[in-house]
Amino acid sequence: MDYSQFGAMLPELIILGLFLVVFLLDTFTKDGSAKRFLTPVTTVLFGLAAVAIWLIPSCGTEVFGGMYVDSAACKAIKAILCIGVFIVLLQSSEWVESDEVAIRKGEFYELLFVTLFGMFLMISARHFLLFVIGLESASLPLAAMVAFNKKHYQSHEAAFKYIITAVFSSAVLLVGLSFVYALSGGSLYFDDIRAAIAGSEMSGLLVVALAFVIAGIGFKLSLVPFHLWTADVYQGAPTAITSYLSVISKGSAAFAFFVIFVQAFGTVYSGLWEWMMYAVIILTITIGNLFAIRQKNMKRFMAFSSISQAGYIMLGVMTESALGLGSMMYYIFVYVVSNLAVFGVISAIENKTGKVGMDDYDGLHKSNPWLSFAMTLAMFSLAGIPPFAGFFSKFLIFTSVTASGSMPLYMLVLVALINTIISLYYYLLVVKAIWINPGEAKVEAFRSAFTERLALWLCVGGIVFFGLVPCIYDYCVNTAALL
Amino acid sequence: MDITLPILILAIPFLMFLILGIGGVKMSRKLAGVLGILGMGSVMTLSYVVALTYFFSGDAAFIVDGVRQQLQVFDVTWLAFTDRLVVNIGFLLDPISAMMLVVITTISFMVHLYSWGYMEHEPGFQRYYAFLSLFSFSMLGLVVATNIFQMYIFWELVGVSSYLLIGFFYKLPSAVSASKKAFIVTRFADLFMLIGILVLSWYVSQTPADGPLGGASAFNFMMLNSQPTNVLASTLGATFMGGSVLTWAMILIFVGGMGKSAMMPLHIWLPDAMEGPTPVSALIHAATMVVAGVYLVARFFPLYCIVPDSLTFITVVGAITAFYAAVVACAQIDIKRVLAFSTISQIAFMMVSLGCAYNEPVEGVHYSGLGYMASMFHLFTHAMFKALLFLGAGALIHAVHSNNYTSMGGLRKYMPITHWTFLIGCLAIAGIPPFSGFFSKDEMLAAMFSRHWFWGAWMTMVAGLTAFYMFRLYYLIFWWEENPEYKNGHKPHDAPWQMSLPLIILAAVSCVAGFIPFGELVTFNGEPYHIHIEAPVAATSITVAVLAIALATVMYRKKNSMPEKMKNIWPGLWTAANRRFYWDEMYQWVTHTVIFGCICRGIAWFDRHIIDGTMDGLAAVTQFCSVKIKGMQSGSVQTYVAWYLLGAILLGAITWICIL
Amino acid sequence: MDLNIFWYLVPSVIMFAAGVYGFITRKNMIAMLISLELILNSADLNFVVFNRYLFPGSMEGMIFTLFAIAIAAAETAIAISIIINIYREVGNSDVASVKQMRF
Amino acid sequence: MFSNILIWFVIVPVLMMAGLACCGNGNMKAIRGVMVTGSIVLLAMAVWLVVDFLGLRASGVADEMLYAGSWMWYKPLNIHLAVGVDGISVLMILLSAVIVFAGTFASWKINPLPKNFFLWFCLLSTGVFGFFISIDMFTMFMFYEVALIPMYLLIGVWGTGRKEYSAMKLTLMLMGGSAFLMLGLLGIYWHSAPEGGQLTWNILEISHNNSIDAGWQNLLFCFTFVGFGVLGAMFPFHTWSPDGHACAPTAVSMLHAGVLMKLGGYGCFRIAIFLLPSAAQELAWIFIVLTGISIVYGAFSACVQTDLKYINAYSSVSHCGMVLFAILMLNKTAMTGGILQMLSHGLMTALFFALIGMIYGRTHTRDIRQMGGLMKIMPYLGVCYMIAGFASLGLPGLSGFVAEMTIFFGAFENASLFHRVFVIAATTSIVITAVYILRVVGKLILGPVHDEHHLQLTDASWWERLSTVTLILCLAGIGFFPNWINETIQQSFVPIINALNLAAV
Repeated sequence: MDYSQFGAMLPELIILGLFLVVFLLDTFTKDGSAKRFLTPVTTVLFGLAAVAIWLIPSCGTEVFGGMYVDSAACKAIKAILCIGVFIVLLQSSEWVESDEVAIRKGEFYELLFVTLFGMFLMISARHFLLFVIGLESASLPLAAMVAFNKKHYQSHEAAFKYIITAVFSSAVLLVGLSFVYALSGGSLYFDDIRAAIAGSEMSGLLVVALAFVIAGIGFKLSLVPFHLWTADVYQGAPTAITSYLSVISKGSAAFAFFVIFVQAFGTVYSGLWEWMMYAVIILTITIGNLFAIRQKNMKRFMAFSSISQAGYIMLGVMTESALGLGSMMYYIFVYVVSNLAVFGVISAIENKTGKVGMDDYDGLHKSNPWLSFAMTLAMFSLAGIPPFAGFFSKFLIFTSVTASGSMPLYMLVLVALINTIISLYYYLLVVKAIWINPGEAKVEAFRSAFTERLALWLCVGGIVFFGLVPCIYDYCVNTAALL
Repeated sequence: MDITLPILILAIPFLMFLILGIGGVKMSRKLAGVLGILGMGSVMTLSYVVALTYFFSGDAAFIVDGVRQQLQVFDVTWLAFTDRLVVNIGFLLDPISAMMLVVITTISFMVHLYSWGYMEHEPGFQRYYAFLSLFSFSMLGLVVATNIFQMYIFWELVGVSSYLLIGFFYKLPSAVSASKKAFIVTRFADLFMLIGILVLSWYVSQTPADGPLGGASAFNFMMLNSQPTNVLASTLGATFMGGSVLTWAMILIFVGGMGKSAMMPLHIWLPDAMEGPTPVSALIHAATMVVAGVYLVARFFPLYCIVPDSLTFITVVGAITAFYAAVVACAQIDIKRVLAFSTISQIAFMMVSLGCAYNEPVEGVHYSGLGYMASMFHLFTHAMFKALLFLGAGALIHAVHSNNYTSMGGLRKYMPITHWTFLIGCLAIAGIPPFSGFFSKDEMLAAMFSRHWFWGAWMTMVAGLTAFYMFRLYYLIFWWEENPEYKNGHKPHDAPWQMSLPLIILAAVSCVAGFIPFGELVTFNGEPYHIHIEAPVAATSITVAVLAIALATVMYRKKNSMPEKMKNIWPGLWTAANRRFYWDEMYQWVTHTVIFGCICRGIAWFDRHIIDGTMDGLAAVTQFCSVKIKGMQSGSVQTYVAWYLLGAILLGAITWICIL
Repeated sequence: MDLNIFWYLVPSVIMFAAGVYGFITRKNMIAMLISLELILNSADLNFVVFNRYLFPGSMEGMIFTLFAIAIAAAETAIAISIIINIYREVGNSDVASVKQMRF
Repeated sequence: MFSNILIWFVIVPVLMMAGLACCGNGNMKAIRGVMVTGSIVLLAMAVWLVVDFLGLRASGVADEMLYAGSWMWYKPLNIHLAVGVDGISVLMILLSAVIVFAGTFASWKINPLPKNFFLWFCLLSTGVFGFFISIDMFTMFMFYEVALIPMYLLIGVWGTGRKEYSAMKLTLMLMGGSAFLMLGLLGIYWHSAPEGGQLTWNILEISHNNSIDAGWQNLLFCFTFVGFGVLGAMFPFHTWSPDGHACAPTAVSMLHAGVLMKLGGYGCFRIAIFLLPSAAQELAWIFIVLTGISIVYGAFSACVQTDLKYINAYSSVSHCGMVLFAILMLNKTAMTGGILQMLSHGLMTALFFALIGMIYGRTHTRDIRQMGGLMKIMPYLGVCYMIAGFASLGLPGLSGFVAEMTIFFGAFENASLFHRVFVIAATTSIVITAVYILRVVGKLILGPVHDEHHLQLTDASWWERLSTVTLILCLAGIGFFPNWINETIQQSFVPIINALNLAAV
């Protein structure tokens, strides 16, 4: 065996290395002494790692006989996710250092890095075995993370719902994969599956297989109707975990989804899984929006918002083109910074006051104008309002969907566009609470921690800057061509 | 002709308007009054110079072989809709516009002067003079218009100045609503005029640019009037509901004139317009603006002639209006209203006369110069004596502080100047020689008789009614029974010189104006027309007038019970006439109940509840759906999984069904 | 008797259906977990059977099954630990008691 | 890029925002300083642009768009930041600058949060200017939306009455319109070049390529026209307008009715008609019916309203309906009239809203039943209100008359009975307009003083006078000397008319 091929897995190795460093530090330092530095050291190290992942070139080689591919697009999405994780780390540092959690902070980082490692595998996998391993190592530790607030009942309820649904969905996925296996000609490589399906006749088994695979991965993406765990888990989990779940986990799954459905299932029986996704996307966007308009808890609200955002991300899958993948990656990037900006504000306020209700935001601008601005920009970006990045990401993804010129896709975009109106409504509800609702501020003025402010600045910078400056989009589209 | 004077004639009043309107707030009353009067005086002088030059200089530009010429002193592009539809602002000099310059500036100057006394104590004196200047500007612009669109522009401006002046006492609700009514009614009429212009100019503009009608803008009067047959030809024989399109266009344009000239059924605004200051009534609602309709028909007369149906329409409208207004005038109490209805009736006279200025074609000529000339003549004389009467009425109102003759009576002793001038006015309007009204009315009746005996007879009857109601008014004011209040305390007296002087001047003019050789000056085709009194017509009309005056004398000279008895013979008639045959009530019903109550409220309701309701409904439906589906998120993980599995299976099953 | 592939798939389907039924109807969290195992095992069975019957030349299905079993074990472990946590909080393992967050 | 003057119309408002961000929240002086300087600079630039533009045209420069510039933005989709102006855009920029200028003074005493107010105000103007300078559909659409969204906060925070409801309704309805619009733009882009050609967002290039087949044109025309029509307050998508305007603060109403609603009309001819000419000819009748209804319907609705702002909002529906109506007549004269009407309505409505704001600021009511005889109390405002009213009802000498007449004469060029009927229906609006304008003037400005308390109120202050005088001068300027504007606009319509003629063949 040629061990040099591990060199192509540099991102994973870096994360693994980080994991080891944290693990060793955590294990061999005593409470109260060197452990104090765990958080800053980890954050800084991860920052360096993220820079490294951005900078290292992708060599385009295959590992493990082609089960793992190190392509430009994979590296790009990993790099984008790394930014997100870095922001999450910054935002969570305050919470991690709180009395209740501080004692277990090493575990938090370890679990986080393991899941990230799993997601990276999932992104690069070109064989279902590696994919499943990645998927599971990305989702199982998350259950432990969701339950991290030991003293909060809601955290446990969320974790229970999460793990039970996760196991169920992986069971469904496995059943679906077993059917795929039956049709695959004995190999679970994506390329082989495509070749085998192309050569065989249309069968009911394939339909069921596809439906189950969509359901299995749709769970991670919280597509409707596989989304019902989302709201409860987002609400119950610690905010840092919620933000991690909502952006990183979702972003990686979306990319993997694209790879699987384009590479493994291709366009053999054109329209088969596309029609399924057509329905799922419409349901996702619409139902997510319909639920979101009633929510009063900010985290739960963001859960439904992220469900409908997932629908928009999935529009990229419908294109099955490099342009679409590039737009989708860009959308993920924008979604990461916008969503994290929102969670940054939510967690800052929650850490100081413990308030997460939308009512608690009434008159926020009077006490915390900067947080209010950040929140407003983030909401506008999520709603797709120019000149913020969200507008560009939406516009570009819609443009790439309509590229084929088929009327159903136009109609899909129309539905999505009409849904943006509903989504605008509920995003504006938050803006309204902050700026318009009368009365004195319910949250007193405070100055948040440096790390939180840094994270927010990064997010706001991303929101304002990376729409007007097209470099990220160019990067995404260029790399997407090399899947 | 040098363009300086014409430009100044238009520019001075406009500048006066700006100066008085913007700077008036900071000016003293005296300064504003002097400025206004001087301004108007200079415009009058300039106009006289222009008119006299035009009529009497004998310059080749104005008269060639005894035929008076039309000329555009200047004509500059203001707005070019298309290559053919170009709006110019210019100055057209021809007999009627020259005559109108004289009429407008004279009356306007008199009113300026008169107002100095009449309005002395009113707040907003400066504003008043500004508005008067604006009106004079608009009216002058209207009469010198070189094209129908310029006329329309100034037509609208005249309308708004009238609105501003009627509503001058803006704190009185009645003045405000009268001004509103005047504006809206005339605007309604202008709408038809606009449509008429649209139709006419469209057809003309469709002709080739190098064709006979291609020489000038499709709005141009001189071009249109010089070749009516080509204009008719340009419609390519198009018809609408049986009439030729040109007929319709001309009738529509005339409807605009009906509005301004208060012809039935658009007359309802004029009596109410008497809410304005009395000098304004004299200027606008007697002498100048209300004859704009007559002027319009005269201006477009060649085109009206080519489609005689439109002239018939004008005649019929005029005849009905004349009679109606005369009857109503017999039963009014407010002296200004009597004068207002008398104005309506007299303008209708002019209309009928114009309508009758058409004969069956004889050797290609199918107009009769008499009706046209007589109409213009009457316009001129009527302006003078009606202004006189209004100003006289103003002096009376100034003296007794009431508009109603019931609080007058026996005033001849207290106000001799007013009395005598008023009497001259009444004699003139009644058509008693040698006052001016006789001559012009006689010519008009002659023209009507020459068209058809019916029109002549009908209008002679109206002339009789005119004499009757005017003398009824005269006697009730100056004779009848003296108001006892004059004895104790408040003693009416003649007005100050600023007011009396115009009365005297106008009375003098009314006495002599009939001897102006009008036929030499103002005719349809520029050729002189020799006036001769047609003895039978003159005799009839004088007889009728004298009889009517005699009847009025019997009934109203001394206080007696005869009027009361007459009224009680047929009380319904008197009430109906007094209430103007319920036209106002009818309009009130249509506008308030039908248009406001049903249409406007209906639409507003529809908008709020149906259209807006749909939009709100969309939001409500979304909300409703949101609530309805919330059971999906029941909190029980088993339900979640059930949905999950159901979703997956349905997804597969439906796809399967679809592809099978 | 020569068993045809369907004789193996039928139990797999039954296991799947039983697992789903159990999962949805059991009140106890542990019972739900057991039902889940049934579903997972049905998938594993599928893999093995398909490998054995359809592609006897390769071992991918078998290996996949091994991994799947390991993953299932890990999942169960985490699930059990969370259930214990909940038991500590609410004093029972009734699934009906964890529906505080909803709508 | 920065040597192009047009870019500076976007940069200046952004700089103003930066300047405002540096001011303290309560520092009124600094805030006003930034706003006044900025708006004067914008106005000066706009005037210079008009003069220079006319100079260039006079010297024989015949390009469709002057000051054109194009910089690659999103390369994968060939999106450029492309700018350029023709006579129409130049005039619209001037209009916007005038209204921003007047709006600044009209909101001299805005309260609370003056800084934030002006921040959003500047963002709104950025969008407006950006829209008018763009000739790239993407940039245009982006600026369009930039201009829409600040409305939510501007109305929601600084508005009055049912402001939250109205702000939300306005935002959602306009966004609904832009959803359709966006779909239309996407369709145009993907058909913007013949098979194998380089697709483009550039309006001029799309028009030259002329490669959209008839079926797609029809679909896209409906999308784009409805999209822009919503902002143009076309029946039945107009109901955001009354509520929105009624609740908005003065300067926002001014800018929104004065400029933002013009974006709709501008977009309609610049994109829907210019790029989809054959569909425009085929489907214009549908929208002629709708806009024809708008004209009369808005006017009738205005007749029975009692809230001043509602009256003006419905009157805007009527007048903006006239704009779209004119544009749909598809001939040069009528379309020119449409642009004139945009300018005229922009100035006039801005004046109206400014005055209503000033009156409301004093009397604290907008219900005409609770006011009366204001001429006696505040003669300056009363006179201004009457002038605005006269402009609205089309008095010669003010801009409304010029615009309406150009529309009527242009619209009458279409000889079909269908067109004639609708033109005549549209002309009736001049009477109905007179009715509701005079009703308000008669009740509010004239007549006896209704409320004795009002007698203590003061007349306009210097900043209010400055704001109104600017607008009145512009109204009268167009009304007196319309022909240069008319010619400038007509010239700019040549490419569109050519495209229409080409499609007709």
